[in-house]
Amino acid sequence: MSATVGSHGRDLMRGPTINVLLCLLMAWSLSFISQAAWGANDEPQARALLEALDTSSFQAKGDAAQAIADSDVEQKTRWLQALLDGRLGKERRGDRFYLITDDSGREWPIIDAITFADAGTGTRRTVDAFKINNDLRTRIEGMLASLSLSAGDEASRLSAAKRLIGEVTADNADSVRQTLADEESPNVRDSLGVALAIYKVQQGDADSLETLRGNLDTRVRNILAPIAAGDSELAAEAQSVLGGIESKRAWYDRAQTLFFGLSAGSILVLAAIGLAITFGVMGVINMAHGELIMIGAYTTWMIQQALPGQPGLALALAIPGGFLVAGAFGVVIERTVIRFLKGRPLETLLATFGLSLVLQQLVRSVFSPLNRRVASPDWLQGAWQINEALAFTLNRLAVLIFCLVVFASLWALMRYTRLGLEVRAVTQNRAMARAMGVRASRVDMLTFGLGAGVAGLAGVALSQLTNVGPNLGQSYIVDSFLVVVFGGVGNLWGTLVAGMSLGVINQVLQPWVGAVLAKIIVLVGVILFIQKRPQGIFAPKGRIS
Amino acid sequence: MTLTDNLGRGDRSRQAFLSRSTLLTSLVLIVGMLAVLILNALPDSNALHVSGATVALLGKYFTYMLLALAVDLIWGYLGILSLGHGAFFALGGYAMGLYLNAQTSPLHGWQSIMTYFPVAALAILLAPGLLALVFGWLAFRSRVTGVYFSIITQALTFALMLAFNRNEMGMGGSTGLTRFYELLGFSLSSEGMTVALFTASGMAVLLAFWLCRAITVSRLGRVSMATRDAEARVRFIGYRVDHVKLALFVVSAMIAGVAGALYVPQVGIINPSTFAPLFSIEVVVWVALGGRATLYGALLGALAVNYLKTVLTGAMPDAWLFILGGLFVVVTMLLPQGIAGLISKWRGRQEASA
Amino acid sequence: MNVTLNDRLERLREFARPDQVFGFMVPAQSPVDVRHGPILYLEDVSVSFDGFRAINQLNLTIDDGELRCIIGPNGAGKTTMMDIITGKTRPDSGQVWFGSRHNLLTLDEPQIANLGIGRKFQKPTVFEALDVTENLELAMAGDRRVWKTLLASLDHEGRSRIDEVLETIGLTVARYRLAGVLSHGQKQWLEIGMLLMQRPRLLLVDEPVAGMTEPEMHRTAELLTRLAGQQSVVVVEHDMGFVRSIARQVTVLHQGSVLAEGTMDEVASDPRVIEVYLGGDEEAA
Amino acid sequence: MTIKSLRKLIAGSSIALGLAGFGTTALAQDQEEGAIRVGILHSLSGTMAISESTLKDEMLMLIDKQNAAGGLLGRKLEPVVMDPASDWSLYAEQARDMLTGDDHVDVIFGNWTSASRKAVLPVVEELNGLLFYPVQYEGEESSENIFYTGAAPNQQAIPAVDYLVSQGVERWALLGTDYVYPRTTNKILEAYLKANGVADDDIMINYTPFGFSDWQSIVSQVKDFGSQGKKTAVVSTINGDANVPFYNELANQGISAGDIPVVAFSVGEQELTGIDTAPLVGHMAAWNYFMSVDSDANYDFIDDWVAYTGNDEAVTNDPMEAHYIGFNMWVQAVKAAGTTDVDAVKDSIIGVTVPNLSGGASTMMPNHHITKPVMIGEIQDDGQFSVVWRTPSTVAGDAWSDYLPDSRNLISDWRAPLRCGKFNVESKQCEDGPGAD
Repeated sequence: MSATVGSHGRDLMRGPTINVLLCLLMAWSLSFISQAAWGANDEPQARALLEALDTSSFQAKGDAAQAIADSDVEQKTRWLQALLDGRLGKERRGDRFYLITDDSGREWPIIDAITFADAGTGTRRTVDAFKINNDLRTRIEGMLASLSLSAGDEASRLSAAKRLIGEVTADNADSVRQTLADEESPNVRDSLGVALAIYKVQQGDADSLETLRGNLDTRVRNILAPIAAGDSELAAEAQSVLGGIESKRAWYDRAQTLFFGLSAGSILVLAAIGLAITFGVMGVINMAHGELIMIGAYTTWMIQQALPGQPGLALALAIPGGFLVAGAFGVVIERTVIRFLKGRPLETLLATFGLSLVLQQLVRSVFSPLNRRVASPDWLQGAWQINEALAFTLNRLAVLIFCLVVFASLWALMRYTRLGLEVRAVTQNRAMARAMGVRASRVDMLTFGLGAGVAGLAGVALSQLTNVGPNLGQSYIVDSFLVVVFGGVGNLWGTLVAGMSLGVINQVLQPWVGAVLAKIIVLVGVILFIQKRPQGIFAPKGRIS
Repeated sequence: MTLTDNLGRGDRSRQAFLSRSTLLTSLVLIVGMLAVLILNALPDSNALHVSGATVALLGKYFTYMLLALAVDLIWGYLGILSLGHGAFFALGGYAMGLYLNAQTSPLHGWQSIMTYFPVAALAILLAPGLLALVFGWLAFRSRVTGVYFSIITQALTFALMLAFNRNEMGMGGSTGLTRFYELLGFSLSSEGMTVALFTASGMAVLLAFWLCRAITVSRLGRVSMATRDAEARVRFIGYRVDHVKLALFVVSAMIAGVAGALYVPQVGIINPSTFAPLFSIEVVVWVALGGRATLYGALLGALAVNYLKTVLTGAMPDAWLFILGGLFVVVTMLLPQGIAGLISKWRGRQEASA
Repeated sequence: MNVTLNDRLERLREFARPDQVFGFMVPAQSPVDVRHGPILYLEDVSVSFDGFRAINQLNLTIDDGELRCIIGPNGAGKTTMMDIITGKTRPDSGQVWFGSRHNLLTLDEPQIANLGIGRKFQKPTVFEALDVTENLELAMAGDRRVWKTLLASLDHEGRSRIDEVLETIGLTVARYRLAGVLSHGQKQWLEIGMLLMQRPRLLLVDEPVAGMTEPEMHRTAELLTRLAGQQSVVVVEHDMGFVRSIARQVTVLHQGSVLAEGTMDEVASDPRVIEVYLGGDEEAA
Repeated sequence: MTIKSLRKLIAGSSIALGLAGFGTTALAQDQEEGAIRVGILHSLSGTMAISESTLKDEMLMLIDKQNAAGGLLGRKLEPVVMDPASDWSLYAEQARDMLTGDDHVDVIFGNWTSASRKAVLPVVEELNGLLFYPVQYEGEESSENIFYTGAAPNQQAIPAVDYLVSQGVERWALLGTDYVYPRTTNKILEAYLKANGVADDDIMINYTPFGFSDWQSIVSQVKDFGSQGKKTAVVSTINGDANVPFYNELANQGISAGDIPVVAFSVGEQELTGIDTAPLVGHMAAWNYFMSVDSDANYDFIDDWVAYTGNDEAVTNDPMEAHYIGFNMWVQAVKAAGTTDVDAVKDSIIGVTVPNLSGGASTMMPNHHITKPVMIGEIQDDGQFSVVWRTPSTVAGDAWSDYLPDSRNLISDWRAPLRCGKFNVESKQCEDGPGAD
């Protein structure tokens, strides 16, 4: 996961990194030995260590933290962790030190930092939490990592080895060689090998360039670029390696762009596909479609509120939940409004526009106009790192898959179920379908409910990507209509192809012309396309009489 | 078509230019305008005095009514639902805005031609007109109809909104054009100017109403209604539907442009939010609420919705959207012909009982 | 659009022509050239929708002044054929000529209509929001350009023509009624009336008597036979009795091509026709 | 009020036309005789409601408090709330409405976007009203009738960049929403950075539309931009709704504050309530106030706010502080002038000093901007900022940037005898107003 790659800081890089690596290795090999055999109930020492933190200079604070890490007081891990989380503080009008055990809300339960004895509650007014900044945070993370018993596992060694790339110097080259010889994990060996090869290339060894061929690490590229700029034999060789790297990267970049495009497209498809049903199949111009998406997103939020601390479960429940709640809203809208506007599609536009205003304001009144925070479960955070140049962010990957699943289910529903058959029958010839015993009004209700439910699903997905607020739906309504019309009204495949292709086109254009112009070009492109094919990509064909 | 043509035609008054509804609407407009002007001229102390701010507000309503008229001409009579008419309104507004800016600070590049009022006046008509011509020519030629047309008009205005938001357009980016001081050499902030703009807007509504009326009662108007109801059939009797549509679309866009041009000096700003699809949809809602294909219905709808908006946003800032949104729903369901439908029903009942 | 120079010149000449006074039912002056053969000529026309061949190698010739009936079971391609002639559908291959000068495949609906081809639809399509007179007025031959249409007004001659047609179609009393409130039969008549106002050289009439009473059918038959001679008429009809009452030449369409052609009696005794109508197709009249 | 006169008009024309007037059921706003009327012009619906509705509530709280303390000049304060519905023409209309008639308001607190301020500006100038504008903005404006209590670029953007430079940043990605504030701010920053020796190649500028949510390729571009071996930072003028997806994408693409820190000018506590901040810890914002600021005035204010909203989780933010300062300045100025008369207040308010919430004091400057401290806060996992740096003293807002060629020589001074918002010190000309712009 990429999150682990970058989270270690630059300060460590500047230092003699190999020592850290060796430390880590040592700690790992000695992990069976208890780290601190010595009890530290030495209160004055502990107090002195903490007092050193009470300074406004981040540099001094960092040194104090280092002193804690280097000391052998028992509480040091907990202190450093709390310092990292901003939960270590000093009494504002006194000299006790506290650990804040829970900093949500305005009254915090606190314990004494040295004795860990319960100290009641504190507030911002009484406890002055020690502040850290970015650099300090990185340093403390490093300290904690080296203190941690698990620091010697493969992942840590790998990240330490990766950090060595470009940092190998004459001073540490030998020890790196030694480490490489001792290392067992092939991944770590590769990284160490690359680090060494770079060093050798810098020393003028053309043979080592082979090791770097095809390496996608940006640091390799950055280091090779100046070497390749000369006109020696080495430079020519480096040039070819660099060219290989660049072309390989270019391919991965294209794959990345394609993924971006499909992911952007999947959002369009999700937002539009409910509309493809209500609008495409029933002919209802539902301006409140966006608000149904919003309802799906708010359902996710409410379920998460009901299940604190379990965002994954909540999200899983929100899928049926969002579908049902939005679907129920849809059924109610159909029964109370749309039913009475049968055959007057443009008036459904008017009524549903009114509804959308009401629903938006309802959300503002009930939940407040502010955005709501919907948490992502851990398994939707971060990215699936294929290699240095290609990574799929998990939430977007999940939305893409979700979109395809929703599409496939809808398609199957329309194709293979009784309801689907009835829907198609009613769409094609209402009177005939009724004559055949299809309860057309029930079918209408279910179809609209289905479209609304799918909009709700889109809301669930969007809650993982963007704001959950009263304006959520509004921002998708224009795009949704565009996708449905571009694809061809009444054609699910059209919606899929249209959404995906608009997404990809947009993402391809974006780096060239910027997001604003890309959007304008796409809009104008669709306008022109509709001139060529007035019925969209998948125009209904046949004898029109 | 003369008045005598219609004698003895019973209820055919709706086809005559000088029908009852035309006369009544014109009368209400003229009398209303005169009343406002007279009441405004009363001394401040008088209980019936109408303040300059109210005159300005009514002037703004007039421009909205003009816009609604433009939409009704093509939606009501031709069946073309434009969800992007705000674009033409905004273009007219920007043309006027450039001219107003030129009054106080020199414009650069091509924009400097907007310094002259005749050029600006021409631009107010031509900018929306040309856009409508090109867009309409493309769309109608390839027979883009119904919702397809509606959606691409929406895309058009959305694209324009994004474009005008860009500073590179030289149109002031997202804040648009503002800081207007003078129009034709007169200060914009004077009460006299407020009254003049109000009068000009009122006259524009009246003239546009007559123009639309003349078009709709002509044979062209009947062709357009025929097109609305059975487009293919009109083609089979030999009319070039695309030309008919294009002509009315361009006229409608120009009316919208004039509306925008009158709107800008009264509001004091024009910015890309006028291009927002939501605004254009709202305009359609005014027309629907007032009653489609009646012209006076569009005027009524625009006035009613905007008056309500003014009152409610002040009187109940937290709940006005419920009322307005609810109203849209209720009116659609209970009054499919809008307010105009209610009026004609009421009149029908009166005549029946007479 | 492929408009030849000739067409343009022709149109120019058309504009320059002074107004002429026409008698009732005299076809409007049409530029169609029938000196060298038929008025309508279809050769090897094929069209398919989503793989289904609606029209298959169709050949059809209509002579000037002829009254031709076209019959055929459902799905035989009758309506599609009309769509092709009037420019609504473009065939995949083949040729369609109006007279010897106008290639209909290069023209669109209004152009074809203005050349003098009128069409009555299977489902009566009239302008429901307009009254009967206005429907007829719109159909009346005249300059169809936008500006002219805007300024057009009904002159004395036009009004008397409308009165005549109203008389013919029996809608004089309903002249100011909205077309939308007419009965089905009345709409049929109104549509025929609109055709008459158009004064086309070639009338394409799709199921004219559907929904009509027996006496009305007789009147229609009479009207159509009267029209023939001055104008060419193509009638598509299911009602065999009606076809028998008017037909001189009958063409049988089947699966998109001509199955048989001849007088009603010849056709009715053709074994292939009997096979098509009796063999399996329940819609046989 | 126009609504009233409109009703009057309809009554009048009803008589004139003999028509039954149409619905005039508008609720009359009960008005107390002699009350000082305070207009609140913040959107409660539409896209801006998310930011502005809180400010309306805050103003109501401040007015309540003032009334509880005996009002002003012995008179009660009465709020006049309207909803411009995020529609810029409605802002102008309602400002006009507020400022006209016998029952006109004495002062308006309102607006958020620059576009809405620009819409109201000609109205308040024409009708000689007072507007307190609480949001950080792009500068390049000074109106006789507007008091800018938010930050000008020199009170936010430039100190933030200075701080990043001190942290070793050498490469800059300036990301913004495509509108005037980011455009101007970035123009100023670009000039500033170049003046400080940053190469063209080390500056990347990118604009996105309002409400943009598809950040994938831009974040990946930034990642690429930041992987060239130099310490890179993002300076974000991304507006409102686009922020959540932006930060989500940053976190998911594995860019932490340690790699490429983001310093934002439009992200405050309120925006963070909608985001899971755990992955964002260490990203920064530059403001003149943070909720976590350690001062008694701040703690009191937060207590009041929590009590007023009844929400234990309610947050405060920089524009709220700006309104707090602006309101108190206006109260002071009215007291000093002894009247709410606009011209008197305009004169008396310059130089007024009131405590701000960060433990110091802010002064209204002659250019209608105020002095404020500038702080850099780092996002914490509880949705708060921890202040990691602040200017040693307050910074006075600069209406015209020194880093833009067109405005380098301009100053604003609304005191007599200059009374000019756009005075060119080189040509000694006042370039403001009609005919001179």
